[in-house]
Amino acid sequence: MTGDDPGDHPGDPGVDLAPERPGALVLRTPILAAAGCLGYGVEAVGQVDLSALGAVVTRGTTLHARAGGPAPRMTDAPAGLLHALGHQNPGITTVLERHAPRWVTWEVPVILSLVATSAEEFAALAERTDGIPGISGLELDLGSVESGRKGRPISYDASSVGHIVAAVRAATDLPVLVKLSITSPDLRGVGRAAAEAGADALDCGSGPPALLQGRRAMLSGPAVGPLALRAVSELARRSRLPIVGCGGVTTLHDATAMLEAGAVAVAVGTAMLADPSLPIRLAAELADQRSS
Amino acid sequence: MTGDDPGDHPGDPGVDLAPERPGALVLRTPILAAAGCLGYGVEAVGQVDLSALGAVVTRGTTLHARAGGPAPRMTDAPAGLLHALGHQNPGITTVLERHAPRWVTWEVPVILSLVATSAEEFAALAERTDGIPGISGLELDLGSVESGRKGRPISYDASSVGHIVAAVRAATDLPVLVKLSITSPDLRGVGRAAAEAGADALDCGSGPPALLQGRRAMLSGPAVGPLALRAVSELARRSRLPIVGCGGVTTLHDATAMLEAGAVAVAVGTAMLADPSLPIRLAAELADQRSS
Amino acid sequence: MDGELLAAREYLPGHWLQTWRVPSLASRAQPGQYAYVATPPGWSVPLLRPVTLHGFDRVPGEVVVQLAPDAPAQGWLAPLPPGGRATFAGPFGRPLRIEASAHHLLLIADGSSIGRLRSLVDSALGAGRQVAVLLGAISASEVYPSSLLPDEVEYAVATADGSLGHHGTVLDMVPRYEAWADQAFAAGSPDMLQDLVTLLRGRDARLGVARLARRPGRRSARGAAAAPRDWLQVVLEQRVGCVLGVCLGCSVEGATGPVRVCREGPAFASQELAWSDPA
Amino acid sequence: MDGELLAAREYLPGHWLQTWRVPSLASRAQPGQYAYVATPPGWSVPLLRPVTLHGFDRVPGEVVVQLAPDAPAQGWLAPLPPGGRATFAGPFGRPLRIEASAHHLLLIADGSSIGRLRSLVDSALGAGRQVAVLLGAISASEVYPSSLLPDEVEYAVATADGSLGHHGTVLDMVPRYEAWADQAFAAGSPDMLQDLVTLLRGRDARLGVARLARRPGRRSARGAAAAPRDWLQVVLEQRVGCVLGVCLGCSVEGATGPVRVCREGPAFASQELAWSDPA
Ligand SMILES: Cc1cc2nc3c(=O)[nH]c(=O)nc-3n(C[C@H](O)[C@H](O)[C@H](O)COP(=O)(O)OP(=O)(O)OC[C@H]3O[C@@H](n4cnc5c(N)ncnc54)[C@H](O)[C@@H]3O)c2cc1C
Ligand SMILES: Cc1cc2nc3c(=O)[nH]c(=O)nc-3n(C[C@H](O)[C@H](O)[C@H](O)COP(=O)(O)OP(=O)(O)OC[C@H]3O[C@@H](n4cnc5c(N)ncnc54)[C@H](O)[C@@H]3O)c2cc1C
Ligand SMILES: Cc1cc2nc3c(=O)[nH]c(=O)nc-3n(C[C@H](O)[C@H](O)[C@H](O)COP(=O)(O)O)c2cc1C
Ligand SMILES: Cc1cc2nc3c(=O)[nH]c(=O)nc-3n(C[C@H](O)[C@H](O)[C@H](O)COP(=O)(O)O)c2cc1C
Ligand code: FES
Ligand code: FES
Repeated sequence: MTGDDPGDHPGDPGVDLAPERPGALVLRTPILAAAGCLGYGVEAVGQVDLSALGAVVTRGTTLHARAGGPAPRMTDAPAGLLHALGHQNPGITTVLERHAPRWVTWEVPVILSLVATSAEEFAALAERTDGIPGISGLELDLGSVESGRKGRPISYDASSVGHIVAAVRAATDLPVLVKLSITSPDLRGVGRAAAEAGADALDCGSGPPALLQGRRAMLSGPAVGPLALRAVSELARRSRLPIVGCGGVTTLHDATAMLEAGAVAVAVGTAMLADPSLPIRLAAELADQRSS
Repeated sequence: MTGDDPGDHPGDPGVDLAPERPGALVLRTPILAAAGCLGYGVEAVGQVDLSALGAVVTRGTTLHARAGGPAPRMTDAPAGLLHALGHQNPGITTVLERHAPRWVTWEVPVILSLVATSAEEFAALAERTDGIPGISGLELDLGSVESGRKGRPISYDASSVGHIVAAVRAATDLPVLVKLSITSPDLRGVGRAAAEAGADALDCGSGPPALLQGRRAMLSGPAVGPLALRAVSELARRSRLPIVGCGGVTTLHDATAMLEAGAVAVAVGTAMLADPSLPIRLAAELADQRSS
Repeated sequence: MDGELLAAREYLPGHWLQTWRVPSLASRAQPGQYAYVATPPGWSVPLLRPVTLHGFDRVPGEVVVQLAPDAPAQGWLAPLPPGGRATFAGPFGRPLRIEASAHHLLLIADGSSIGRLRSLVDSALGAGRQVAVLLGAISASEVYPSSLLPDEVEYAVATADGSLGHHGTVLDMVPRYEAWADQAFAAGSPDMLQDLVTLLRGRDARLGVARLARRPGRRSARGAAAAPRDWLQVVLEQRVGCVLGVCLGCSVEGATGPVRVCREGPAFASQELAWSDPA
Repeated sequence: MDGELLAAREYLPGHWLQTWRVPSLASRAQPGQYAYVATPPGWSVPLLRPVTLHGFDRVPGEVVVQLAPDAPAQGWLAPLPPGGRATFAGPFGRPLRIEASAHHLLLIADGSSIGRLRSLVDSALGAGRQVAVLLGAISASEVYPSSLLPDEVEYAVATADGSLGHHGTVLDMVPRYEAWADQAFAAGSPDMLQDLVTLLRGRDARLGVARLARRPGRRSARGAAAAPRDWLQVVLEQRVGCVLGVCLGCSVEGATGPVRVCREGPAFASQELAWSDPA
């Protein structure tokens, strides 16, 4: 996807997630697949018309392969899902070798989600994507419960966010999205730190820290929707960066509420697990609603 | 209630929420009615056998009467309830005049919940309870979304917690419970600050900040259960104070999970709204489970 | 109290009328009151959620529950097949009151809110009174079918798009009936109710002539307790928490302080509530 | 795929067998596979949740779903009356495989997990094989009723409290059958499965004599692909997210890396999985 004609309708400008990098990351529709909920996208080819999505955010990817956490990794919670996946992934080298050649051929922008614990490691990951076609942007997972210190996501601390974003910014020209935890206590400070360090957009965000059979886990799904809405609205009042709203979106009503709270686009996670075409239906419904 | 024979069974010591004040606040059963969900208790007389509860925490009470917030104050959320009640209450003078004389006659300990924004105001409230029989303890509402600054509960900040608790401690000899938000980012620091300033117990806690039709609101109910469990377990590993676990408790399974996570007692809020005798059933089931 | 679903029909897309056998509810329900239905066992929050009692039939012990698309209980009640079960509570709160001397009743509603007043029609006709119903809706496709009202009722409809009846709002039709009516009852959106109250502020002036001309002397016959300011009663809806009166979640501003819709309401004399002053 | 509930019975307190008409599921299901049922429309999270296929009858297009008290779908399926509807998906994943040369099948389960192997009994008997079922339970009141098994099946029960059958665990009974059985299939708690695998580590030694004595030459007849190490297959359960293979929520440790229960499973040869070494 080049960004030349992002909108389906003539005159529809699309959603620009990196306004300072013209054409670099313009989405056709404001609905994204949230990180981890569509794997690397390749798993879903044939099941879902990926080109109808605004973007695919990949599974979180680390420098070296990870086997993931012990079972059970997931359990149902009231109106939500608890998960502690341990960032199972084959490592960035394999991911780029195996999947980037297919991503190049896709119309939908692929945003690679990066997982690390230090600024250096994040920068190293970003460098690895240098010159590799098929990647339209990087998302830094600073909202994860499992890679933060003591289960506190990195995005609980504005200065860590600033350091990491600055290091990544120095390592790449790709659009950089910063994913925050929706329970970050200092969203205003965090949003400012990200913007000052050169982030292009914010993803708000990851589910809050919870407990899965005594282990740290993330809660996601409709249960966290009201928390995500509040976080997006607080961030939107303070931040000049475009915001992707994420958390609990399941219906058109949820998506609309996110946009009204100040998001420019919406990512769908848990709700697409069982029904990967849900975001596509939402995108269509949203377009209908807007044109009527 | 004097604490002489708190247990129903000979030899059952009850749950001591103020170990440093022997006999001052010993509960017969580890199940409490959470603040605000049984009003001042008097509303429920005749509907519920209050004496079967461990304690009743009252509605949040301020120095002066408050009319409360605009409608709608409440709405359903997935597996939860959103509320922005605006602390409607008749003010501490009226509350003490009208209700304390009845509380004296009850077997169940009544814990008065206090709402204020500064250490001085909290201390002034505590002083008003001086010498008034019928109050077994004070709970400082530092978890409230509506009285914190910009929707951030006071308990997001350890030093504020320390100041407020110290001021109240100087003003009263009653047992003091400190209620924290379950999304407080620094539970360890907050727990320590409360303990050092002389708190007797922690209530963990209040639901997280959310949005109700654009206004700041609290989310409660089963949706927040996994967040409360995580907060209790984190606090329990660090704090020497007894912990009341609160958030989403609806079933015996939930109550047991709270106790396993390190709470000594459990408060039930949302789940008792429609069924005020639910906590009593839970207390009975818990006793059965323990004796079998 | 356990209820069994006997029959259901979707009278407009997404709008249901369900007949339930719940004798102890049917025997006590009064017009304007809500019933409450418990969230089902698999549901994660045990709450009582309001349903509108569209009608009740005391002898067989049946109630007709109306479910609008946004009804809180729609999610779990609408999919039930006949034979399905649910746990009911209520009726709670204060009903609408028809005064003994009132012969002409005016009912004003918008959208599906007419369901909240529907059982008043049956009570009133049963007692030999005359009833006019004024309904406002977005368009013809959302209008409560006249077939659901007894023939004796005068039924006037206004639609915002003019696709049926008067082109405009339900309030446009009120002045034509206000002289005729001894009492009025309204249910609907907060905006509509506010506009109605504002409109009625001019009523005394307008009626000085009209009323005296049509029914001289009736006013004084009503007595002090039923002063003309009680002419309008409204049924409010609010999101509820406990419906037991303890949580204060349903509070709205009353004329003399907060009132609880679940206890002091749902029916109020319009003067019991706080309304905005006209701009 | 839409399903209609035809009949339901509670065969033990809290344990249900429901017969559903779902032709496209019934026609494709194989022993060991799960079916999935969508959370109902009123439910807040749209998820597919696993149900055990206790049996299937291809011609009328019916499946029998088993719901244990802790089944994820219990909350919304168990209360349904006949005529109730649900949306099914599946079967997904790999089924249990009976080898052509296997005549004697040993089924090992604890608690309600026997439901996961139950349809294998029907397939095996239909093809003229012999089946022995070993079941472990806490006490007699939780034992799967023998009336639910065909008469031809040899059924041995162990209870932890000795209230029925052998006083002890299901594993105590395994050595008695291991020589007889050509293949074994197990379902149950992770602990039980681990203990079973540990127990079977001694099997080769034990069988060196027993097998040769009973069926000389059979082993070589099986060919290389069905080496003796495939003697045991297990059906795993894991909490699932997507059941489509993308979320990795159902991953467990396999012998050569993580495997997804929803895709590479739910049936595995025991050697495909990573087990703890004996202490
Ligand atoms: C006294 C009273 C009577 C009323 N009577 C009626 C009436 O009869 N008919 C009518 O149409 N309207 C009625 N209303 C209006 C009604 O309150 C609102 O229109 C309605 O609450 C709007 O609901 P909502 O869509 O915001 O949320 P809801 O529909 O209540 O819920 C939001 C979403 O969360 C999900 N959800 C809710 N609770 C849970 C839970 N516990 N677990 C999992 N998921 C959950 C639901 O599936 C839903 O999708 C009444 C209101 C009051 C106060
Ligand atoms: C492939 C597979 C097949 C299985 N098959 C079966 C089987 O057939 N029978 C069996 O007994 N077990 C089966 N299991 C086992 C089953 O997964 C666990 O025993 C079960 O998940 C335990 O559930 P729980 O009580 O932890 O949570 P759950 O029962 O899943 O849920 C916890 C609570 O949250 C509520 N809740 C859950 N989701 C929502 C929601 N979306 N909205 C509102 N509230 C919600 C529920 O009401 C429940 O009270 C299977 C597991 C797998 C992986
Ligand atoms: C199965 C699953 C896997 C996830 N994996 C990732 C991940 O790898 N990286 C990440 O940043 N977020 C991950 N998330 C979080 C989601 O991207 C999303 O932020 C969160 O689930 C909240 O949105 P939701 O409520 O729509 O699910 C995952 C969520 C789920 C449910
Ligand atoms: C209707 C309602 C009123 C409440 N009022 C108060 C209050 O006055 N003071 C307070 O500290 N917490 C108040 N809470 C919060 C509860 O005490 C409790 O901390 C929270 O709801 C989480 O528990 P739950 O999930 O069991 O409801 C209120 C909660 C509800 C639902
Ligand atoms: S709903 Fe709780 S006081 Fe009315
Ligand atoms: S459940 Fe998602 S990969 Fe298996």
